[in-house]
Amino acid sequence: MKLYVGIDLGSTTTKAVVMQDGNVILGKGITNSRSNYDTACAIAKSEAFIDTRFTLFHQALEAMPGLSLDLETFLQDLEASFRLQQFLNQLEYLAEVSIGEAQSARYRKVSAPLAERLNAIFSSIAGQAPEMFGVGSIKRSEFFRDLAGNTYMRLASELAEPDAVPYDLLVNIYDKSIIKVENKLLDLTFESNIAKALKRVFAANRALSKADQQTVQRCADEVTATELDVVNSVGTGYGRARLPFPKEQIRSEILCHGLGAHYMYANTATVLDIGGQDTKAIQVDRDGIVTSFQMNDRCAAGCGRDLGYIADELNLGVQELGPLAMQSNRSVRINSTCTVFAGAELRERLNNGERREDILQGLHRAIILRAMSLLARSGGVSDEFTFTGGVANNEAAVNALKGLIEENYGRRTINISPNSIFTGAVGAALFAQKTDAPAAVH
Amino acid sequence: MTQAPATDAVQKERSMILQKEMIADHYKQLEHVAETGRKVVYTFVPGNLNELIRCFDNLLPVHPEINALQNGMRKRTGKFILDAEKQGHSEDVCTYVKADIGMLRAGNIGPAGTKLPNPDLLLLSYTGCFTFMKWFELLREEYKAPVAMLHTPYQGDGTISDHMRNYMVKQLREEVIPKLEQISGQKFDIDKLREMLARSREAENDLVAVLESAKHRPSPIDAYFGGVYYIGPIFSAFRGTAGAVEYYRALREEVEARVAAGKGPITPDGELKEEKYRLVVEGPPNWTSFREFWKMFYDEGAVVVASSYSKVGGLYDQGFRHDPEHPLETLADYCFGCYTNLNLPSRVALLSKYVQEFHADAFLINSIKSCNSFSAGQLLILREVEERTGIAGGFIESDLVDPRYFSGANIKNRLESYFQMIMQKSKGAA
Amino acid sequence: MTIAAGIDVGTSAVKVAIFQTGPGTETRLAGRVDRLLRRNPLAVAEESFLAALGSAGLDKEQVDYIATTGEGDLVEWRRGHFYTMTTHARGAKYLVPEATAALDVGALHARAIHMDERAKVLQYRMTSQCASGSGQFLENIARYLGVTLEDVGTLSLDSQQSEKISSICAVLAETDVINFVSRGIAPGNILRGIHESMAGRYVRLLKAANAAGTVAITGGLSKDVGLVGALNRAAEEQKMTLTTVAHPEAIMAGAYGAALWGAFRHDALQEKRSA
Amino acid sequence: MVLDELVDYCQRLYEDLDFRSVQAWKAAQPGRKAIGYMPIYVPREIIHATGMLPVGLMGGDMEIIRGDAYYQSYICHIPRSTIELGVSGRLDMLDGVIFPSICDVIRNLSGMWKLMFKDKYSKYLDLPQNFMPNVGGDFYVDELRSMAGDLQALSGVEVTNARLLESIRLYNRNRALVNALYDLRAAEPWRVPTVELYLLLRAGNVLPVEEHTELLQTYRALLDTAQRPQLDNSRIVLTGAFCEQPPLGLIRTIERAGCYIVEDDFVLGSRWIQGPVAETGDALANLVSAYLERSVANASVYIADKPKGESLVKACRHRCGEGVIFCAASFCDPALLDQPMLAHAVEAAGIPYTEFKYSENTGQFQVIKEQTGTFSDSLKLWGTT
Ligand SMILES: Nc1ncnc2c1ncn2[C@@H]1O[C@H](COP(=O)(O)OP(=O)(O)O)[C@@H](O)[C@H]1O
Ligand SMILES: Nc1ncnc2c1ncn2[C@@H]1O[C@H](COP(=O)(O)OP(=O)(O)O)[C@@H](O)[C@H]1O
Ligand code: SF4
Ligand code: SF4
Ligand code: SF4
Repeated sequence: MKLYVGIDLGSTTTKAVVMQDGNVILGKGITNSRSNYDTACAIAKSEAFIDTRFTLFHQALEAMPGLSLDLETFLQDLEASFRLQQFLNQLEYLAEVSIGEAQSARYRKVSAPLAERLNAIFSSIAGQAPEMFGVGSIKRSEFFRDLAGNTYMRLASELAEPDAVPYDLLVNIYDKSIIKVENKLLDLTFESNIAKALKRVFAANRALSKADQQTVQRCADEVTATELDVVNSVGTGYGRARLPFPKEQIRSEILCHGLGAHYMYANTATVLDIGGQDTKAIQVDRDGIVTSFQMNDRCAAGCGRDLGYIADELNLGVQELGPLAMQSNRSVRINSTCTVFAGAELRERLNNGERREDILQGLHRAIILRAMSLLARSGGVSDEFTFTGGVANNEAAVNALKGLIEENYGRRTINISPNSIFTGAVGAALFAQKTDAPAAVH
Repeated sequence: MTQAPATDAVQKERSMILQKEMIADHYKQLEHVAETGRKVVYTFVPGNLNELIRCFDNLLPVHPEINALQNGMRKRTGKFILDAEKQGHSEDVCTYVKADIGMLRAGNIGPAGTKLPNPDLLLLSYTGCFTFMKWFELLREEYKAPVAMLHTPYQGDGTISDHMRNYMVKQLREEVIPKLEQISGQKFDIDKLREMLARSREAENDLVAVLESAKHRPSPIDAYFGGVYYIGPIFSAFRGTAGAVEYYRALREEVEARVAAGKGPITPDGELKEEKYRLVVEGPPNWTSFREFWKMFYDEGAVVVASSYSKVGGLYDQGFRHDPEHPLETLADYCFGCYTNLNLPSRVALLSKYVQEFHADAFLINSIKSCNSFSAGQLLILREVEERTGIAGGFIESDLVDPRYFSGANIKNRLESYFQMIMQKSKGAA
Repeated sequence: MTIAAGIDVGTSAVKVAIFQTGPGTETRLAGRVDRLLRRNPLAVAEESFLAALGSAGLDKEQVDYIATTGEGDLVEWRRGHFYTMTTHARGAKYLVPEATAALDVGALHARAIHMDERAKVLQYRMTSQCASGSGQFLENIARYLGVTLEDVGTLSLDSQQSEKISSICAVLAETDVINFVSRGIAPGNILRGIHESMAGRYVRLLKAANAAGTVAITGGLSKDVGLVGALNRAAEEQKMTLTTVAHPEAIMAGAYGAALWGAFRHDALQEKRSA
Repeated sequence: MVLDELVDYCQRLYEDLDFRSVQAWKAAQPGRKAIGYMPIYVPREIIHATGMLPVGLMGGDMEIIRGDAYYQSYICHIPRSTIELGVSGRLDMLDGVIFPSICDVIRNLSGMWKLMFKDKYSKYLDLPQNFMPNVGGDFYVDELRSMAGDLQALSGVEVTNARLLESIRLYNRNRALVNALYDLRAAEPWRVPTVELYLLLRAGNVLPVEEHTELLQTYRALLDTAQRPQLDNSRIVLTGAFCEQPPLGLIRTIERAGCYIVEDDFVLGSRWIQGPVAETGDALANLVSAYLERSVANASVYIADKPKGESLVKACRHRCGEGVIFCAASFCDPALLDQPMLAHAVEAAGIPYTEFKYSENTGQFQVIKEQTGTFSDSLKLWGTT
């Protein structure tokens, strides 16, 4: 199977998209960006291939006559089980590293109670994991770092004792270990983990007929064995210069976002991308070719990272901010122009008795206001308008944006794809198809 | 702008050598004013009255802006600016001023490495920019030198009216000339001024021919990065001198030869082989990383065919010539016509005209943090020019001489994206 | 004898001090620091104050003057409020009598204060609405690197090389740091680089405030030996003759200063009344 | 009316960025016209003489959505809010705008206005920097005459000498009242909080001069009924805020941080001419010679014969100021380039000073509060040297 890969190495997240001839997206993968770019890319790509194989698996099962199981439910369960498996693999490694860390000389005095606490924490996390990955459960994040971290911190604060094993110490161990875990390429592939995942689903679902089980297993083996042949890859994004690609295989993220948005919505004229550290306003023509753009510079205020800071400040996940803000109908004006100061302002306002929801709504509005000014600078908002990047997942931001666009530019069709965060990677994959460079990815 | 490219790899043309000598000689004269008893007049580039100064033969002009930019190219300004800020100058204001004040505090050693003489007169003709006025107020405090003020009214309506011109001529007669006479101890001789003006006109003709040559494909010159060298003599201490006439004649011949040979412009890395993009650029360049900045263009095959910066000291290509028949009026008209004294609609019209006449496929603004005179309104200029020419414009930001505001990686990122966009567009259209 | 309390409500911690002063004497009766960690600062201020009273064995009524500083102007039961630079100058002078300047480096702001021998503020400069080079930033990076605040200083001081941060933005600089880690650069070198970039800023602040001579470093980051080292190097590089002194109690400078000015003010008001 | 109501009324006018009072004034009589002008000095008398309403435009603290599209981050704020007002239709009731020569930004804005609002009258009014009557004076007469001609054509009302003299008389009266309030504030600052005085001045931007004069009189009378305690504050002269105006919160912050402002350069255009303009003879010539001879010292005009800062030191002495606060808009070249010279003069006179910048939409006053507070602390604890 001949495939094209687009990789978007963003400041916060790294995205990969696998595309088949004829512009069909087969798989998408995402992971948090981290200190090792190669690892981040490799993981995003591996995730995209997992997704690809799931797609193929889905197709294969669909083509099977005589299956009696409910395919959608089954696949959902399977995917959840697969994710759980991945999580457990990583958790196991994290536990190993942490406990190793705890044995280092500097913790000698507390090593015994420390190891005890760590063991307790990790077995507790492992115990909670199946529930975290249950179908329909709300996760704070998709990334291991946050998922494990959140639970870890909560347990740490419960188990810490100021005089024996202080909280700060436990936090420090986690901070140290997670870097190591993140920068190690664990084998989390479809090929290696699908068997365990299937086993768990089969075990949980006793109603499954033997025949179905066999068919499923056969398809899984087939998909596992399928050769995925990458013809060409193109990289883009904030960190693109550091991608292990030759120059011809690198495209500016502005062009990629433009093309990606055009692919998703063919009538797109204006694109707004709000990522972690940059915001871009892009105008494209009928072919998805960029005609003008503006982006922020040298200052990260008003970008997705603002939300990250605030989420940390409130001890919430970024996903939770939007829904909270939506509970407010009154937005507080946020004055800070600095990401870091916004945290301080939030604290101050909370102390002054303002409601968290109102402050959050004000903060979302502030971010969108900045974007509005970039949009204006790039040439305004034409029909149709497509909102991309991670912040497009945030309903409060979307809501503020819709209001301001309507007020200032009138009615516009506003497109937001659930895959908006992949727009840059989609554009890159399209470029990979357009150019005929050989597959020179290492 | 008055310094020739000094890369060994590039063969020195005659014009480059002439310019170099002219400048070296000027600094030498400045170095020796104590012995020769000559008097020094500080003045600015846009709207400078070089012929008027030079008709008093014991007066020598000094241009603080040129010192600042030359110091910028020599990477001395970063420290000067910090020093000035330490003295209470704001981070927000024009860095030319701060670079000048910083140099003064460091002993007034000029870019040539020799001490610059203090001014005997500050000739404040502040065409197209209010900061010039503040600048000499500041220098007046520093040097306690007298100031001759020439207020050039702005072309707010896009035209020059008689009452504007009369005002200028009166100021020349009643304020500027008397002060020049007083400082020099010589009587003003209008015939001498006429002679100077006639020579100016000759050089101006040749300069225009050089600038116009960029209409050829490939363009034999880069009208921005190369342009800043070409305008050096005529915008500064040499307009009206025989040296300038000779320089521009030589330059014109060289450029015409390049046209005949179908050659592209010379860059610090040798001759440009392939002209991929033809640009019109608005705004001054950055001086502290001038080479690095230029390289970002020629590496991509981008040639600037016309620029507004090469018109800050006079819009000769639009027909203005110094006129010996009306010496004072012509000086007034010259001042009115400098690029930043044009109102925004005229600037938009001029830039659009450049895009069309020079067959440009790209229009780029380098917005300078320091310079409100240029920068305030550029985003509208961008949009208007885009609309009128149908070309997608590009926008980058930097500063003249403050290295803190030149972010190479950032500008490169933007330029790359911009060129990719132009390329994609021309391919898409094909 | 006058008993005065100083309460410094900061962005990340509350500091309280109680002093007894008389002609020519200054005796400290109590002092404490409480980190805020998402608690209401006004509530913490009250708790800490009561705790300090307890450890000094005093009653609230025995305190002649309660002075606040920092964000403390919101404390309703105070008598007077002095602004941060006023109190840090006084506190610095108390801790380091030979100091001619103070450099307060807190969680969000840095302040360079040039003072005379009476601790009168002559000139000052402080950082603005941009958090580049703040304590908060350093804290974030330390967490990212998995280094505790206590270790930040020594790690940086012990490393031989420094990695220069190119971005002025505290947020974008995080990405720089990630880049460094990806290139395998040791945390010590990265911290040293950050310290140097912070120190460069602070030295410029000091310069702009015309400060020279002995500089008392106050505020939370005075504990950070890496920063102090970088400050000394930066001063040397810029040919400033500076001697930095980081007193172990420097984090208390604001509270000390508030208490001491409070006592001074109390006496002045008494005098006025009796006159 | 009681004092609070009057102040409230002014604050509503100040906050009303839709200029409803101007709209109402126009609606009251068909055919009425209004002319906007940018800050600092425009001879409003001429606009008034044509029966049109001069409306002072001073940006404002608002969400900027499209205004930023026209300006880079390193340009001051007032032109973007002015454009925001324009593109959002909030200046549609104006029949023209005058851009006096203040600085490069306003100068360029005049051209932007021509490009963006093509069918509205706009004028760049060049003020002479040469103060010789036969040179700069003649030029200025011509400038004013040409402006008066334009306004005449626009309004259909001829600017006769008599009309203009009458307008001069009204504005003289208005200026005198403003000056009297400034004097009172300097003498007893606790009686005239600067926030109030400022709001009152701002009301003069949008109200007809007759109405504004009445308002000033009422305010003055009400002051006598108000009981206001004197605080232990220091006396401050504030300078640099002549074009883009600080937000109200900033003025309040300064006062709350322990300062009485006893002199300032807010809304400077309304106090540009010091003393009355002659009320007889050739009206235009009177305006011109008032400009040449009695303009207030300001960064946007060239000062030929006096040392820089002399008038600031004088004002400080005259008002018994204990210190100077340099308070200018960020990126305001004229103010910021002047500052070192002024600071130098102030320092030489032994007057302490401090400085900070703002923009009209500054919303966080933390740092400013701290700086001002420290400054007033030190004035209070140690007094003037
Ligand atoms: N599910 C989500 N809900 C809300 N916000 C999200 C979500 N996912 C990502 N974000 C926001 O998007 C930002 C990252 O966007 P992204 O486009 O991945 O940036 P980059 O390309 O710079 O890495 C985060 O800072 C976060 O604020
Ligand atoms: N032990 C320590 N070592 C290094 N830095 C510290 C230490 N304790 C606190 N800090 C730093 O000091 C900051 C708090 O300083 P402080 O002066 O109390 O600030 P504020 O007055 O704004 O609360 C914290 O952000 C932290 O970075
Ligand atoms: S503002 Fe611009 S034109 Fe004026 S002096 Fe500075 S650089 Fe030159
Ligand atoms: S204001 Fe904040 S977000 Fe902006 S550059 Fe400064 S630290 Fe970064
Ligand atoms: S604030 Fe200053 S720079 Fe801005 S328009 Fe006004 S005078 Fe000009």
